[in-house]
Amino acid sequence: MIPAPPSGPVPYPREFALRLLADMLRIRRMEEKSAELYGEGKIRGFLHLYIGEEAVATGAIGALRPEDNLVATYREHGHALLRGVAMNAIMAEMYGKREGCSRGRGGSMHLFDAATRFFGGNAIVGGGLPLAAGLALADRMQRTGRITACFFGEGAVAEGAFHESMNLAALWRLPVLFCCENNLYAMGTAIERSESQTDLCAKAASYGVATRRADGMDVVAVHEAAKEAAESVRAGGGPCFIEFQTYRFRAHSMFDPELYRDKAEVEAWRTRGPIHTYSARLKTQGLLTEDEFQELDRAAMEEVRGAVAYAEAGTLEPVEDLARDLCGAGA
Amino acid sequence: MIPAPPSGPVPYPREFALRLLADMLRIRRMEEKSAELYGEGKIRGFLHLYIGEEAVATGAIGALRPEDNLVATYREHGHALLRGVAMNAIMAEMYGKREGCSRGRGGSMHLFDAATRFFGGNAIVGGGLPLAAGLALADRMQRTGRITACFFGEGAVAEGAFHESMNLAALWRLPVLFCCENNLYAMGTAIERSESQTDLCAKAASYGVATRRADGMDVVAVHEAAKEAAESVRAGGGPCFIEFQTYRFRAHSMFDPELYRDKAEVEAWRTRGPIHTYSARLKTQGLLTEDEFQELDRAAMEEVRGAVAYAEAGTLEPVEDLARDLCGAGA
Amino acid sequence: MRRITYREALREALREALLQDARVFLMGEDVGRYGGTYAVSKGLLEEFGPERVRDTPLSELAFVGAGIGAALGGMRPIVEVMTVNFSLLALDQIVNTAALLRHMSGGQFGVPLVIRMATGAGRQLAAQHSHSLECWYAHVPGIKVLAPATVEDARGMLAPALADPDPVILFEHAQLYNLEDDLPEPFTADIARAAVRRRGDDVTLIAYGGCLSKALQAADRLADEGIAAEVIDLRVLRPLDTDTFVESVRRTHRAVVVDEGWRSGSLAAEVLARIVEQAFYDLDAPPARVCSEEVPMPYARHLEEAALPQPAKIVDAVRGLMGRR
Amino acid sequence: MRRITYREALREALREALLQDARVFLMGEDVGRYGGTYAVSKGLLEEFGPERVRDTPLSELAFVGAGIGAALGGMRPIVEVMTVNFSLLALDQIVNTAALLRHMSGGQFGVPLVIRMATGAGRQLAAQHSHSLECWYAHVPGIKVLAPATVEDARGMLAPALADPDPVILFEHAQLYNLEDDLPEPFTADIARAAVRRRGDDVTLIAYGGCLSKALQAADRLADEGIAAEVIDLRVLRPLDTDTFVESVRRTHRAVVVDEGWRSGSLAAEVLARIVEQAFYDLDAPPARVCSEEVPMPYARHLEEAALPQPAKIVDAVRGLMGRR
Ligand SMILES: Cc1ncc(C[n+]2csc(CCOP(=O)(O)OP(=O)(O)O)c2C)c(N)n1
Ligand SMILES: Cc1ncc(C[n+]2csc(CCOP(=O)(O)OP(=O)(O)O)c2C)c(N)n1
Ligand SMILES: [Mg+2]
Ligand SMILES: [Mg+2]
Repeated sequence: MIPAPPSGPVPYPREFALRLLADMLRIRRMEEKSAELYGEGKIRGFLHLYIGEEAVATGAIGALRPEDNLVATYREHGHALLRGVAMNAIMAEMYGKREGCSRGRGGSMHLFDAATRFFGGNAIVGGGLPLAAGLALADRMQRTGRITACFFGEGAVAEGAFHESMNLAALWRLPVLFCCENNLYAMGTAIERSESQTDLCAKAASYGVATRRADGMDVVAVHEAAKEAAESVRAGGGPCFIEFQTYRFRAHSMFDPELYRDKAEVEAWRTRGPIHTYSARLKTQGLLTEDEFQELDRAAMEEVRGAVAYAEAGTLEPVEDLARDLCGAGA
Repeated sequence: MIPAPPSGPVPYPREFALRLLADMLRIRRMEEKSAELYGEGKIRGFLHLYIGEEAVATGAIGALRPEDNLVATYREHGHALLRGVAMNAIMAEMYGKREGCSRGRGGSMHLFDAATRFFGGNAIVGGGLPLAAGLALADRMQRTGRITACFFGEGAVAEGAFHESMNLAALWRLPVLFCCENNLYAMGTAIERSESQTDLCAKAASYGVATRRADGMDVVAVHEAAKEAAESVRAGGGPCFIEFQTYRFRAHSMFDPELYRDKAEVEAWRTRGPIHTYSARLKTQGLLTEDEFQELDRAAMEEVRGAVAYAEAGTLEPVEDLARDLCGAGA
Repeated sequence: MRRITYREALREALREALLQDARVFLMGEDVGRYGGTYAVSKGLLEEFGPERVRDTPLSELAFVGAGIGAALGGMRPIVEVMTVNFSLLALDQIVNTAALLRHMSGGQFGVPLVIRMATGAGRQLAAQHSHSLECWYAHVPGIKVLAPATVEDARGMLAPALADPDPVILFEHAQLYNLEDDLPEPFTADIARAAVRRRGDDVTLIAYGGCLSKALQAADRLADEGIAAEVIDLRVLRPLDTDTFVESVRRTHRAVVVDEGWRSGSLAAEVLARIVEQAFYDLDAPPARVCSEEVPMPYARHLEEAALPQPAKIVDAVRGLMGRR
Repeated sequence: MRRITYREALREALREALLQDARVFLMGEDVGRYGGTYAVSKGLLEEFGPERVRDTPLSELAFVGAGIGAALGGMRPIVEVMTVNFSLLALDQIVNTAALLRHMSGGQFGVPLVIRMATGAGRQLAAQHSHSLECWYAHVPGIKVLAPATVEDARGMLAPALADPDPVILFEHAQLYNLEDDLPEPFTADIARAAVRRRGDDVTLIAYGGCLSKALQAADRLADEGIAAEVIDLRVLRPLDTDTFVESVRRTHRAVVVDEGWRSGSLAAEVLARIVEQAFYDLDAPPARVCSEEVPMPYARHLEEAALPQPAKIVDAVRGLMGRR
């Protein structure tokens, strides 16, 4: 059964409370536009939308420090954006332009940014987990005080990479924050048909890892859980696993006919939408007026318009540079 | 802390009780001889001895039916023998002779026997688990009533193959009896340094699998646990995981200098030796006299002598047949 | 004679196999409810049920291994690994168990398993989703490797693959699923020989999978220049049908091998080596290779096109051999 | 000039790296307490402690991936995968992450990682423990592949490998660990060029890793027959130093490539292809290959010997090229 929509007071100062809303709107508008551009053939390849799940990246990344590491999946537009990658660079990347955050080499699934320690965009399910353990190992050995946040879907939990990485992280008490985005489906496979144990926290706990569960449609719940977890990881308490219960409003990718779930289920989940439920709460609390909401939304759309213009004006990597960056300098 | 040696009454009719002892002796004598032959260069490659762990294969395989499947590791001489593979064929295999159970192609790590549904002999740690799940799937789909016993060491639990196979078996309720031989070390790596959670039953339980733990040095405890587990698996209760707590008296392989554990620990465990503690119990119970013990031991050594003679007299596969059996008939 | 797509041909073959042999079942990620990532198995779950059209968790190593075990247990599994890119996670089971088992067990245990996977680039899916690693599989004794490049082979190769007593790997190039063509009746169901797709006496173009159409396009352009190219479709990548292409090269005295794999260590290298070993004295010029550039596949369309073999590159290679540049 | 074993040379190189650079650490199964499966890292745990000589669980995929992550995080990890046979479990991380990352990220993220693994057959370890899959790794853009075949290279290759900004894979042939030889001072530390191990003008023998000594033995026997064989040690399997062997073949007009890998799709095929592409008109005879027979490696000694390249087979191949049989 689908839980009631998120509700209750928002325990944050107005500025921060509105920033969370603004960030969710920025992701939403950016992706709605991306889908449109995909239809026009401006964006190609695979495009995995995060629409419906914005509260997870927004609340969780808000709990990180600038020096922390972030490892994401192929559904990472929102994570990149909130990590600080310019929307211009993200859009240019999806256009395959040289001004993109991966020089047009990666596209939607492979956004990267060294400046913000955004380690990408990994299109192999579960592929980011060992990487995260390694980044955390480097930080432990170098005593940097950094933590590594690793995002992955519930489908990745069945992969051997999850098992081996959880054990390594727990065994070596590595500073990793495992953020599992449980949107109930892996492509068309419902979690009941992929996990013998659908209580993912119970699963994670079997590695001796601290676990938490949060309503992934409630940016407040997400942020609180991530903040506490991040603190304990940073304090040296070893890795932490958080299950964010969320839902994907759109198809898995632009190729997905969505034969595996019925519209009613999707509609029911939409009533728990992270943006409208949150803005409603802010309004009842008197922290937000409709005009202010429209203002934030306009700003988001403005940013998207700018990003599209930037991407359109972007240039193509010359074909002669195809092999550029295959090897590092001095190799 | 090392538990007290196995003790207490043996709840079996004399004939069966003595057969368990005889079987442990057969494995022990066969392997002692193998080690000797390795020293003489008659057996080559890797040789992993089961000495000290005989109670596990003896008690567990005794709980299987002839039609069941067995999947083992590279430490499988005892499993093959008790499954019904002739000692002659095992010894000839280790000699690399054509009369060996794998025509001399496999050697110590790759004993196979179709007649007894002994699926081998796998030298990739964890490699047998997916295979076992598949055999069980075939039995489920064909309603054969068979179960598949899969043996592996505690070191394999860290492998992704363990995780993925446990989940598949549990999700599809496959008739697999997972027999984990926890001898505390994976080569030189103690379980504390390879598992964040050293309670292997807790780990297995996280897949929603029924679990049991048994003293692997006590053939009675092993047999009882295996019997009950096998029944529940056969009854359709889904897979079962048993942790057999045991200890390897010899080096990991003939190349192992054993730098990682001290003699004292080994000596302490020897006091829990499966053969002498069990025969002592049988004697106090009046089920066995010293003469009878000597008789069983002589018989075991006799069988070994015969096997060595058979292997010595064995023939070599002609080099022209190198590619024989690469492809099946009609391929 | 019916006009169907490569996708439909594959589906018909799967359906036929499921209908004809109760031991056959299809297993893989999203083959059921989702309808197959490339919609190949669409409708089969509804017709055959979840036991025989079995969705698996994301566990490539285990479900491929389970396919091996099921084959040992008397079934005839068809395992779909979605794409070759993810098959790297299952390689241990394929190489260390499936391929070795029969020989290693002295002939006692065979693995009658069919593994299907999509392969190749061309849809801007970038570096992790565009591999062509057929050559790796074709290197391993104990398995057969097939590359259906036509609607007819998509329809005809599955049955003999299932009848084979050993593991067979079927590579379906992702660019071919929408290919539409006439399906002859009866269609060939051969998994032993290469096929001559076009006759010619001036040069032999050797290709497979997604590159066959590129070789044929190149042959058309060459014809305009008065160069008659013979086009050979390898079809079977292991064991290679060497006779067919060597016989052709003996006649044309020139060869260009086209392969979407990275050049170094490509299957094209093996084909080239065999030509030289067996037809050296018949060659008028060194055989040439047209392969993918040795870079991870880039996302941007113009870069991806530049990285892949193209008809123009094949034409240039041929001109080079004919001393026309 | 000191006489040491290949194993000692590797250990000295590891020790030097650990002493000179605090970012360097060694990680793998049983590299610490056990002393290394082949005793290469024996004593290093005691000297550098468990943080820098780190035993891992049996989790090839994760600890190789962790090595990649640690390299991204500023360390200089040396990951030991014990043997190439088990590296199949880690291939996804090596190919889909380590090799692709720099290019795929537009040059932002490099992976300065060294992966060591034992390779090859010859000790009757049978099918699952005797692979030679160097050619698979040598096929992948974005990584370097080294095959030290001498004590000097065992000593000298690690430092430049660690200095390299990209992933480097070091293949140590299991038969070489006990090889003893003089270590020149200073020793070469090059990871770019092939090496001519013996001069000759009649035929070029090209080998690497465990096959180098077999090629040299063959050259000795050929000398008795009045055939002067040049022996080239590839040393670097990716990128191949083509110039060195092509230059030699241009002079000798004949080549035999020796490779422990299975023949079809072997690295030898690539070498042969390059010879033909670049020196076709200098060849007096088709280049030949001496590889492993295409079967899983059998346990029985006589069968294993029959399956592997041997000096006698190399001599025969050369005789064939010289028209002497
Ligand atoms: C190893 C691997 N197997 C299969 C795929 C194909 N695939 C891409 S996304 C996906 C579903 C993943 O689901 P989940 O982990 O829940 O993440 P979500 O897409 O729901 O965010 C699959 C099967 C892949 N990319 N990698
Ligand atoms: C995938 C893989 N990695 C590493 C090895 C090398 N190896 C062989 S046995 C072994 C230890 C296995 O320990 P465990 O599973 O506890 O079984 P035990 O030997 O103790 O019976 C290792 C690391 C291997 N054979 N396969
Ligand atoms: Mg999901
Ligand atoms: Mg053990």
